Amino acid sequence: MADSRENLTIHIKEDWCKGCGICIAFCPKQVLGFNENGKVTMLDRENCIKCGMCQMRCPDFAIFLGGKE
Amino acid sequence: MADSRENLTIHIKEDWCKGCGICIAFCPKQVLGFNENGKVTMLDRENCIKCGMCQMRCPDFAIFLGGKE
Amino acid sequence: MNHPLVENYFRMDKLPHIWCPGCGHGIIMASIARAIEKLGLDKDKVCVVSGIGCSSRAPGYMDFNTLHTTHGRALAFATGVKLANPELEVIVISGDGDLSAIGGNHLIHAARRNIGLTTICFNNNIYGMTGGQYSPTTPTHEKGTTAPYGNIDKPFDITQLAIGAGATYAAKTTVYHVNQMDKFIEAAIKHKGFSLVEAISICPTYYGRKNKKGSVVDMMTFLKDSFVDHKVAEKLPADKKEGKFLMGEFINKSEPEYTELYDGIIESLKK
Amino acid sequence: MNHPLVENYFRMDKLPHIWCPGCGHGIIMASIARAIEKLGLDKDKVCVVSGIGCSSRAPGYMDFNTLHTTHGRALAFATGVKLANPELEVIVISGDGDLSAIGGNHLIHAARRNIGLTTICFNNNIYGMTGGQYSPTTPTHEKGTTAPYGNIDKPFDITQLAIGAGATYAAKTTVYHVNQMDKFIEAAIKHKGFSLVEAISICPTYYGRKNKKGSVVDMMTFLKDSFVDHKVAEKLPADKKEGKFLMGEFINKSEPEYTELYDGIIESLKK
Amino acid sequence: MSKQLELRLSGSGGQGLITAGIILAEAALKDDKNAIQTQSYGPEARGGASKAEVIISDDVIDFPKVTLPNMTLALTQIASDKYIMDISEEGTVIVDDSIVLPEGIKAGKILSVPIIKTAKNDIGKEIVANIVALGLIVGLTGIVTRESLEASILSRVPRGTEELNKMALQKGYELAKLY
Amino acid sequence: MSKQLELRLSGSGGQGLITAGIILAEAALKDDKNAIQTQSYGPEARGGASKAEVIISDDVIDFPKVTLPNMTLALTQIASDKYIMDISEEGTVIVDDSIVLPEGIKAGKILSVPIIKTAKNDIGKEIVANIVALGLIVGLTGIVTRESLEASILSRVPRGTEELNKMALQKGYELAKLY
Amino acid sequence: MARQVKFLQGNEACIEGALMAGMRFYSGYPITPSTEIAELSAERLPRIGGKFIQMEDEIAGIAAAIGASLTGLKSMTATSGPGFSLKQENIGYAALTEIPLVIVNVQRGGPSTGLPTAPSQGDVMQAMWGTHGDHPVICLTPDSVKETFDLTVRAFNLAEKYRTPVILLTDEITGHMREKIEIPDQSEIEIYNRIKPEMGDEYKAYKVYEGDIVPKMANFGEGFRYHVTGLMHDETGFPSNSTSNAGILMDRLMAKITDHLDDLVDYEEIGIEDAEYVIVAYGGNARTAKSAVKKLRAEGIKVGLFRPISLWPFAEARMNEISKNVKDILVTELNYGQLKLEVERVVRGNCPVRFFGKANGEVLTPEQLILSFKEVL
Amino acid sequence: MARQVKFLQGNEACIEGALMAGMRFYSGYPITPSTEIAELSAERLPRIGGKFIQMEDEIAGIAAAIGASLTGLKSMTATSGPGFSLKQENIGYAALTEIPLVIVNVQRGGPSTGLPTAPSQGDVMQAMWGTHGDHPVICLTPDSVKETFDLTVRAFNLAEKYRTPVILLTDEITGHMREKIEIPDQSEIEIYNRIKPEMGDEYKAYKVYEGDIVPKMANFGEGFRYHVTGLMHDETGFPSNSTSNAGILMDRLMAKITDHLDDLVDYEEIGIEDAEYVIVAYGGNARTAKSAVKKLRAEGIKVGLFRPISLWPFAEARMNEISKNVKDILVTELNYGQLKLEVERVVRGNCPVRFFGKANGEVLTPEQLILSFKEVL
Ligand SMILES: Cc1ncc(C[n+]2csc(CCOP(=O)(O)OP(=O)(O)O)c2C)c(N)n1
Ligand SMILES: Cc1ncc(C[n+]2csc(CCOP(=O)(O)OP(=O)(O)O)c2C)c(N)n1
Ligand code: SF4
Ligand code: SF4
Ligand code: SF4
Ligand code: SF4
Ligand code: SF4
Ligand code: SF4
Ligand SMILES: [Mg+2]
Ligand SMILES: [Mg+2]
Repeated sequence: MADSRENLTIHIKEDWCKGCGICIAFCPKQVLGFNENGKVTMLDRENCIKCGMCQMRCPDFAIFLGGKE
Repeated sequence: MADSRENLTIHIKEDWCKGCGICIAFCPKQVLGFNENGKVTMLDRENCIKCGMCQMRCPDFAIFLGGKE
Repeated sequence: MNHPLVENYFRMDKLPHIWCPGCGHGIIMASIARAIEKLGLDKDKVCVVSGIGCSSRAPGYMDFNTLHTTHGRALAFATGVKLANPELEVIVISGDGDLSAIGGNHLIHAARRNIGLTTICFNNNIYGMTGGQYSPTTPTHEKGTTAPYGNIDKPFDITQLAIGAGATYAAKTTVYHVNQMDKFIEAAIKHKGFSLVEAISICPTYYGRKNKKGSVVDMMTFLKDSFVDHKVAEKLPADKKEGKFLMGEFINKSEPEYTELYDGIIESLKK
Repeated sequence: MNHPLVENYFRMDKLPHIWCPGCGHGIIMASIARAIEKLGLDKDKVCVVSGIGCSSRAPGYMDFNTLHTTHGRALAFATGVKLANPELEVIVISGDGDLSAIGGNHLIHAARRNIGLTTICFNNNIYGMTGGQYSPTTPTHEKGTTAPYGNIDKPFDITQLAIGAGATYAAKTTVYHVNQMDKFIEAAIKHKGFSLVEAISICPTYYGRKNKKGSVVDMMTFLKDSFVDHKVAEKLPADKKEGKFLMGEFINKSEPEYTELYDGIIESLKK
Repeated sequence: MSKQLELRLSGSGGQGLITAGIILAEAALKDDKNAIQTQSYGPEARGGASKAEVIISDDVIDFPKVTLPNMTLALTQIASDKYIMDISEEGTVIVDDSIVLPEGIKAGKILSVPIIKTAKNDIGKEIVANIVALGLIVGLTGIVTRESLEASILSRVPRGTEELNKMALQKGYELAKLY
Repeated sequence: MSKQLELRLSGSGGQGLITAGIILAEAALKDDKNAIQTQSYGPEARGGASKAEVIISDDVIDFPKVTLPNMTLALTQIASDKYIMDISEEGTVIVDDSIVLPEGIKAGKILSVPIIKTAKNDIGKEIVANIVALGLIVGLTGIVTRESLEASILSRVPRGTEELNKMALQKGYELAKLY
Repeated sequence: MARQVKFLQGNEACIEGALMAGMRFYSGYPITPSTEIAELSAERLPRIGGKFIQMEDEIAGIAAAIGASLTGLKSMTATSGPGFSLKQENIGYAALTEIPLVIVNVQRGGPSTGLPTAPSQGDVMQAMWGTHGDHPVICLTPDSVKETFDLTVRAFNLAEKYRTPVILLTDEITGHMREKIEIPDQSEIEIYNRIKPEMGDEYKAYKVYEGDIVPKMANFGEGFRYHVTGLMHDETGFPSNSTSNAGILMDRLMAKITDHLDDLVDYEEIGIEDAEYVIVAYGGNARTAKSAVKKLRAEGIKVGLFRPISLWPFAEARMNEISKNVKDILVTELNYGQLKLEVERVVRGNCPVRFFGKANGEVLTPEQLILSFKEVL
Repeated sequence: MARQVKFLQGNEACIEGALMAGMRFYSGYPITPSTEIAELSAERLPRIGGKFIQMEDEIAGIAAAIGASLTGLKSMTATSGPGFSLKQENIGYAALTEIPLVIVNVQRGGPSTGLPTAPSQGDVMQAMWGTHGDHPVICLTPDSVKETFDLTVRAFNLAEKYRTPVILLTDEITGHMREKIEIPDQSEIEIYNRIKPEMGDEYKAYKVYEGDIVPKMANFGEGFRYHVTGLMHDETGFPSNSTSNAGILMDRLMAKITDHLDDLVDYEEIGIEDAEYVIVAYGGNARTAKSAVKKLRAEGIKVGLFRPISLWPFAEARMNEISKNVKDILVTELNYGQLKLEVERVVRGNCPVRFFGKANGEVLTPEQLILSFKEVL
């Protein structure tokens, strides 16, 4: 977590996502949505402010900020 | 307990008295004392005000106000 | 002649009781009987339940429906009695160990449910029956046979614990303050819902001896001098409050009683 | 790439966990890990203890010394761990049922002793694991499989209960308020003495469904809208407070910690 | 052992397969047959796959558990992955057509049937997929009479959904004719 | 069974009879004899009468309880009422002289001895009545040696009371000579 | 009302039986796989004026049930392994104080939390010996949904008749399987109620009056102010340290079982008459055995089934008799051989006693049992 | 330090033994007649850096002891009947999770509160079967103060060696009698400590490594971050619903006993060689039997004494062997015949097994036993 924000981006571990919708509903920028499998997906990476709230509220560790690879 | 005070007097059930001294110590008129067996005894019936505190604090039901017989 | 209260409310053939000379438990037991007398309760409709301990021996002497259960479980048994027959006036007698050590869970749940049980805690700050081990109410630094170097536990304030759990009536008093005790026990029995009277008792045999508290009379004098009604204390200057313990009625409020709520469900299903 | 927190503090091969979609328990589990990370604790010196329940499955996923005990007894086991080795940072995870129903007695006694355990209550107001029976924190009138006509019990306020029992740190928060949760859990772990964080969780599968609480998001929204910090609430006008639940730090005070007092006895005997 | 059906119904928690199993068994009772139903419990039933098993027989059923089903239904991929491999040699495996079958599965018959689609598209309610499946199974096996099955369904479904369920049942029977 | 003493010491809780029993037994061990001590527990020990029993023997002692004592001491009326009737035919009953003996008691010897008075008047401490009693018992029976008994007493009594207890012991022996 | 045909789980049948037997009070704490019993009690009892309460733990669950029984309500509590362990202290209390009570244990995989949703028969010996001290035990075990109903009724009747807690020991197999059950009309069911004292008696709460087999039991609140204690007590019910009183009480309690074996011992026999081999099985596992025995019989092997229905008291005399006439006994259980020990004891060496079982959460299949059976042939 | 001669109660000797065996943690709840064990622990432990805690009840008492054992401290809890009943759930937990632990039960009169200060041997079967589910049990019973010391040491050693709770089942007789005891020097005492994993291992917390009889046990806090659970688990210690894993675990646990009978079974024999009759007795009651046997021998009657020291596992093979050579076995216990059932089982009809006992709070006297013995002569 020492990484500065610029180097971070949202990662999604689709296997672990159970599609509860919490991250989507409470993303302050509303940049997340469901994909056709009912799992979370990033709709608008540009506007993500990397606040990390999705990560903090995901009960399943399925979405998180990590280094750009 | 409907008896009026005049008709009451202190009774002692010596068998039951364990000689703890509570009634004696806290009798407001200090009219009680120990007898030679270490049990309670009435020293000064005249001055007893029949307040009943001895009865209320005796853990052994050994002293109580009852009708004069 | 015989003690009228004793003749009416006790099992004469079981007396004198087994308690040690000067044990405070007998004072509380008498106070309960006086409250019952004062309220004019039907003896057949009174049920006295206890756990195990010196204090818990009380029901054996009292001429009601009496139930001497397992250690700590009195309130759980009593809950069954009361819910099954809400007509009964159920009074629970429990020591500090019985009620707040092994029985602590039943205490907080009975309080939470606000079920119409009256609990009288005979709190002598020690396990009397088993010979003087420290209890959850033994003051810090005092000794018990299992606290030979002084107790490091912080004691419960049983009254506050019950309030934290949801009790709607809770009062504390001592075996010195018998008039107040009578009043509180009476109020507790009359109270609809869960009620607790914490009666500070004395155990000269173990607690007193182990902690060099002097004679029975010394122990009573200590209660007299160090307990003060919390309403009185409020008005005292700080230096007068030091070293004092608070007693009095700490809560007395009205909330729906459990067995009545249950009867409400039964009624609603009849429609 | 992997979730860095997960890689560092969890047993990757045990994930994903068994909890239902939207179960709030995962949020609390992550918060605990973040607090540990923040505090830079040595993983080898952290011990996580739980009882039985959905919530109590958490330790199995967490990469510490983990102990999944019997239902309700986590704090009793943890007391042994902590007293035996006070160097360990002992964190107890316990559901509302585990902690306040069957385990209520251990809660109040651990709080009373002020032993250095950090308890995190995963409070979803229901027995999740066994399929939705009402728990001691199910609100009155709500339903559970064993309260088909609505619960008549009054719920515990676990935080207040712990305070009544003597807890020196107690805070309440929710799975919506994750930043606050992180802060409280961190403070609780740092706290010397017994600390409790009551984390309001959600059980969409049983509590939500049985009580028509809508979707997972609806349940989260409810937490968002109805919990308010008690310090904030103090300043709110009465009408704004209605229907609100209070959260926040309710107590945070310093008192001697149990294992340190015990070590003091050992020291004093050496002389 | 003669006319004994050992049926396994699997899918996700919300699909009503346990109810379906009970309905089928109750229909069997109406036909004076014997039936036993069992189901999966516990954490494994949480979120993941759910399973109901039914044995229907003309004889007394002593041993109550299905060991090797002679018919298995799976409505979800997870359920299919977990449960369909266990099947008697001449047994029938029925999967929803959304499911990708594993390699190497051996069974007497393997049917991939648009059960969920039928429920969704033809009836308009995915929730009745379980009843469609029942129609299909009974259509294929004749293990209970149609009357009993219908009566049994009607006694178990919520008021107001009777017609919907009847339709679903009908659609199931129709599907059966295709296989 | 030969030289086996089965002794019962009874009195009230505070009289130190349990300690007396232990002291006597420990003296026996010093003499290379065997000894077992038991005592009463529980509510009956509360307030009322307290009881300690000691068996001393040259042989191994298998059965550890006194069934029929061959010597019983009672220092209070309550203890006497409760415990002295049980005595072997040739046994010795020793009671404090403040005690009123029950009618019909049968024993080899019955001694009424001013034990408490001796402690109170001659030593000035009622509390050493137990040691006076020990001196008396050993004086009468010779069951242990005087040296062992004295050593044993000195190892058990509180510091500073050694001389007092020695005196008490001496008084006990002196009393024994009178009977 | 006519008979009703239903398709029920064993746990559901238990409640049907309990209600017919007159249960009016249930207190317990949920635990898999017994929870349905609590849930149905919660739903059904208030409808008929009865009471349900979910207590804070299993200890309180049985305690409240005992309290309720003292007021005259027929009471029950249900649990599974871990909860059964917790109830042990108060089971002993109920036995000593002679409180009628039904305790259901739907066995699951143990020890400890074990396999919470898997079948097991690991608590057979615990049902007999779980609490400290000798005490009378009645323990019944059904092998079908219908029998779960019947034995629940019987459990209540025996509890009332013998004034003692009765354990209904079922298992996850029978508890959770659904099966046809014909529920009799209330009028067809024999109900036994505790004998109450007549008012005005010189009532001694723990005296057995002429013609009775247990003391008469007054309801709390009906004018007999008696004392109930878990201490040893005399006929009056008051504590007594006298060893003779303790002996009298204990002898009387133990004799409730030993003097009434004819009434209490219960078992089913299939093909024992001509059997050369006997399989002993009970509870859910007896279904496996029944199937296996039929198949073996079909092969011409003379094998019989002995199915204890009362586990405690065990059918000692009958089992011993049978053992004299057979070549071999195979006891099968879902544990490491618990009732097998009792069978070994009572056959007194008359024939070999073998064991086949598992305690890994699986049921035994008839095929596995047949294989094990054939090992000696 | 040389040997010390002391005059101690059994309960005191228990603590002496425990401290020598290395006990450093005690947690419990007071109960007559075991309380002295707690009191002495409170006094002695902090003097040597050990820990004592009085918990809120017996359940917490054993729970804390298990927790402490996991950090590496040798732990003990002591109780009597009612408390032993309450500890049962967690005894099963310790057995399944393989936590070394000593549990002392100083038996008193049961059932329920019973006769709290009176001797009894009513918990013999409970020691074996008190918790739900099959589980391994080691239970030792001393007949003297000295043996209380010895068996306490042995209990700790076996607990460590087999990673299992060990029950020391004493009784009010031995617990409360004072007797001479020569306390050996620490150097004379053999101490067994649990095998710990080496750092750097690919440690599997529940795998039995080559050459070991139980899994190596790491202390919490020393770098092995493993998981302990009361659910069925695999070699890694994590829960597993797989029936094969459950079976492997359970078989291994049960085999701790069955594979090590030579090490575990313990008994004393007096005059068995030429005995025509055998009296079986144990614990405090064996003192009565020893006295009776001596007296009978003095009369010229060929009677021997068989005294089980390990009650569980019971000396099945030896008892069976003996039964082949004698006319009659008389089992005597302070209960209604508990171990007698086991004796009956293992003699397999080789000779009659009679019983003489009492459960009224009295001890048996040698005279009473002799009378009973002579009934068959
Ligand atoms: C399950 C159980 N544990 C322990 C005991 C032993 N015991 C009996 S009474 C008691 C404590 C009594 O203390 P308290 O309740 O304060 O009553 P008191 O004797 O002081 O009046 C204990 C520990 C028991 N009888 N049962
Ligand atoms: C002694 C015992 N009683 C009952 C149970 C059954 N049981 C398991 S978890 C649980 C309740 C769980 O509720 P909670 O602690 O709130 O956890 P949640 O599942 O809601 O997270 C119960 C009753 C048990 N395992 N052991
Ligand atoms: S980091 Fe913040 S803005 Fe970006 S997706 Fe997550 S919640 Fe939305
Ligand atoms: S919160 Fe997590 S589990 Fe839920 S939808 Fe978002 S990523 Fe998926
Ligand atoms: S009634 Fe009052 S004045 Fe009279 S003796 Fe008693 S306490 Fe003293
Ligand atoms: S208070 Fe009672 S027992 Fe005490 S001295 Fe007075 S009369 Fe006697
Ligand atoms: S021991 Fe203490 S509490 Fe018990 S009777 Fe004696 S004085 Fe009272
Ligand atoms: S049942 Fe409830 S508490 Fe349990 S995992 Fe599912 S949502 Fe979470
Ligand atoms: Mg007390
Ligand atoms: Mg919960």
